[in-house]
Amino acid sequence: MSTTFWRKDLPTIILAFLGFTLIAQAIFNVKELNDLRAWFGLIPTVIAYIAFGVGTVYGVTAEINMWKRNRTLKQGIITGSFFLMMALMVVVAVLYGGLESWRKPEFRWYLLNIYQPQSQGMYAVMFLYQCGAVYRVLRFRNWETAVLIISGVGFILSQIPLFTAYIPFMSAFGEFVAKYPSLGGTRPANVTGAVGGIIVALRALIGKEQGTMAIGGG
Amino acid sequence: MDVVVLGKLVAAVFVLSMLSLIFGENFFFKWGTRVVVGWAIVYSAILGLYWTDFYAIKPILEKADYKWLIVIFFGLLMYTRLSRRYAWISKYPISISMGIGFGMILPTWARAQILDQIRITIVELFSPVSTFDLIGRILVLVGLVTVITYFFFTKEHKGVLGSSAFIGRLFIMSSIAVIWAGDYLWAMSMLAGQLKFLINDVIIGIFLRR
Amino acid sequence: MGKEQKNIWEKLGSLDYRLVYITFILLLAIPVVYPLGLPIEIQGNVRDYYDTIKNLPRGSVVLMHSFVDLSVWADTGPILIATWKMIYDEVVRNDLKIITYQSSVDGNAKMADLMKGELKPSQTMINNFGITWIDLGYIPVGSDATHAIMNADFTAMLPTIQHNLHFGTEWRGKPLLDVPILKEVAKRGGKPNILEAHDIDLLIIGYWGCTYPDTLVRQFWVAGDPAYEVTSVHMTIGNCVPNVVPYVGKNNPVTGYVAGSSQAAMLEILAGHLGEGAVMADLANLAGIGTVIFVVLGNLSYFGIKYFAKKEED
Amino acid sequence: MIVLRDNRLWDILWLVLFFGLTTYYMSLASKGKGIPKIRTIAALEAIVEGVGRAVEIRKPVHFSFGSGGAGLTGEAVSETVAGVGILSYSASATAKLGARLIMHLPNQPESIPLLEGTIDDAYLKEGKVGEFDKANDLRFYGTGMMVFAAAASEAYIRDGCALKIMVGRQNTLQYVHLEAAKLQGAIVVGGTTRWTAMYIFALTCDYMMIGEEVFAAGAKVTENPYMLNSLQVEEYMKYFSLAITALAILLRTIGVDIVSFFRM
Repeated sequence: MSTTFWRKDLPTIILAFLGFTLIAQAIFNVKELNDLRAWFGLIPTVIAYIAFGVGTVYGVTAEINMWKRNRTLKQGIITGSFFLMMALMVVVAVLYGGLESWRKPEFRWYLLNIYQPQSQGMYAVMFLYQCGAVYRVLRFRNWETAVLIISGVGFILSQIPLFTAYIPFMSAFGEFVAKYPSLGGTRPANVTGAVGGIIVALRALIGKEQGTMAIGGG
Repeated sequence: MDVVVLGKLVAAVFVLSMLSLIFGENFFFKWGTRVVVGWAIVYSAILGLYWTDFYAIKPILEKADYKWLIVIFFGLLMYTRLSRRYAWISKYPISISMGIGFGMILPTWARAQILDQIRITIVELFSPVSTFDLIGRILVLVGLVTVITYFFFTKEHKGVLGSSAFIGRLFIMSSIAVIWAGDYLWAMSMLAGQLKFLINDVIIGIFLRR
Repeated sequence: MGKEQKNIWEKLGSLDYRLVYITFILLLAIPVVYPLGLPIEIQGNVRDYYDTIKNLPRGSVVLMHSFVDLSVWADTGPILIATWKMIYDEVVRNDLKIITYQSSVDGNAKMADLMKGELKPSQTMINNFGITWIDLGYIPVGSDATHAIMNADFTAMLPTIQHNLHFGTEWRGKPLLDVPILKEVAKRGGKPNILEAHDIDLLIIGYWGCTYPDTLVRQFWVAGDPAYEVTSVHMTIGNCVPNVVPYVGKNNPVTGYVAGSSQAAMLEILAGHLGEGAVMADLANLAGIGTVIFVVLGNLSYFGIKYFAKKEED
Repeated sequence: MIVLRDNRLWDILWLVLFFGLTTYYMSLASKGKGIPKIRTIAALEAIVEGVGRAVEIRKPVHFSFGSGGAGLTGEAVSETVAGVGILSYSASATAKLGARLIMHLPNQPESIPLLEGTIDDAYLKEGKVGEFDKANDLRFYGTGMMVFAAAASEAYIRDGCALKIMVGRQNTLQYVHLEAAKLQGAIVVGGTTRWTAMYIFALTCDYMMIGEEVFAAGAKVTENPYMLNSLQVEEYMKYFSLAITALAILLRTIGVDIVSFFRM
């Protein structure tokens, strides 16, 4: 067998085989196929969970290299805190329940007081950045931006008590925009999105999709 | 100082660290980010191990369900990526995932995302509750048709197709605008929630009453 | 940069972004300290959400996803709490059967906290835990594949109950069909003695990933043999509205939805339990004014440069 | 015993029709026939320009799939695959012109081999094996969408950013780091078919790919006759959808039950 067979053809065959099996299951009601589907459904999830370590390796090496490139006090504090945090988490995990540790209150303390505030802080930044964009982007340059401003700002105001209480048509306008013109854009976007996706899937099952071909390495 | 108060102070530090991004480059933001990245990497590792154990290892040990050994084997092949020489082997688990991914979605895709959209548009078109509603529903149909014409790639947008695609773009903009507006309101609640936390819980709750 | 002199219109259009940011922080902070308390108008979709739950036939089975994602709790928490309070009333009034689950790790933990505090059930409900209602705990569902498995047979996705609540009667770790309510529900429609989507009358589900409505409709409405056609009402965030709306209607997959904390305030008013939603709706008022001001400023600058700046040059 | 499921007529029709058409067009492609002209997609030209600019101002090119944009299940697979096409195109450009590429890996470890392999292949094709510095420039940030957004923003501040490309199935939270790249003075290029997240590109991008354009772009960059020919089938599918719409309106007008028509 040639290297191309092992590196390109066989994986493509496996891909197509699994795909067609599941298509058959969706069309025909066969007990064996139904059982197989229940198992198949979990396989990508489990593979994804097992593969966590690949990410861990890249995450850690990138941090070490940041320190190697930039050996300053500030970077030292950052890299030090990074590994201190990891070490703390590992200690907590080992002390409190091992694999079950993420359910434990000790672990949840980190979730509630570090991860959650960090995320929410970023959402707050996102809002402020959007305010900047409101000021920069929303100008009546042409028909398209005009529609963007009228629908967008109109909908925002229709959700705020101050405006709905004192401008009589505000609430109705917001409902109108979401219900008709916006829907007129969302539905076909769903349709065409599916069209594009289906074609990729068909190409992949036939074995002509270039995007699934990457192998890399030696 | 008890654990709850300490937690609130730590939380405040991280909120402020992230908010400091709006003032541009600063050490406080870089530090906060990398600390949380460290946390997130360990967290994903623990969850990865836990669910591997839950779905694959436990069935083998407790129910002698040996088919999971195959899955674990293919999952482990992912790690060949770390070696330059054997990196190509990692294509196998990827192909399995993609094959299952395509197979699961393909049979029902057209029905749920294409036919159902068309069906609901037409059913609604013929069952308006008022004249105003009817006009709105005709508008949706116009949007459906014109936006699809915007996505024709093999023809230049000129003449009738040009005008239709232009109208389609207006519908696209309206749709994007409403999504953005919803997100804007949502992000606004998030900032409001943080300000509430910082003012009520931290400044008033901890610093002023102690 | 320093060489060219900016005219007033250009200056108006190129304010430092930090000024914009600080203005908005102030506008949102003021109502935190001094609440405004403006009246709230109830919108159609929230009324439909309320009516769907209110008008269920007596004894209906509701699958309730206790949607918690701590990172968006400020916006979605009020909806979940308002819905649960409404559900408590309906269990008493209309004898509903509630099966709840969480699809996130933080949700699992948060529900336990809520059930001890803000959402503490009545003593009757605590006694009936496992008989008229049950918390299945954390189920890692969300994708098409996982929903497909769960909807065909809950036990395939979740062999044993995983909840975190402690009400005396301990169901955690027991097989699903050992629990009286689940055993009873499994006997209903579709295949007997298999707990599946056919057994469910209404799905109350939350999410903030906006492609989820597509997944739900595919898996709870289109899929199944015969099709499940489980009606659902959704707890979501504002920007998912355009994704839900295509499916909304009287005989459609989705009969109502509540989006964001400002709409949670409306549900609170309908259900008669005022709470956090009303407070959050109040906070948005001044920021709304700020939004209008900055859009106007940007456009003044744009049209000023277009029509007046050129004349000055001449 | 093999039993056909109920209500599967449309699904079967759709699959058979378009499998047939795709296979037909593939066979045409192998003879070099029927290859359609694709209208210009500005974003693709902007990528090459942006890489050129990155070399001039000596700042890196950042590529990302967002925090969770490279899934291998559900509808995400197709978009991941299309995004991989654009990644391959961008990596070829950076390899050819000698710009530094920083890849922000999504929080889905299962797709890392695919993305890394694509970059490897692109550099191999340009004869620049080993010039992509994996130890430095493959970044992984663990779970959490906002962790990703913060960490990517931090990378633009730390390393600078001349061009930011983002494809894949995004969530709207990735807005933060697109805007952060914009504030760093980068050219921002991107697009998604996840319609909810489309606005983040509309607000920040200099060049964006709207919805289905991502799929077309992913096929166009390969310049592979098979990929291009399948775009023709894509057009037919859209014509078909329009035809069904017209037919359904007609049927409903003469009083046919549309609901059961679509349930077949």
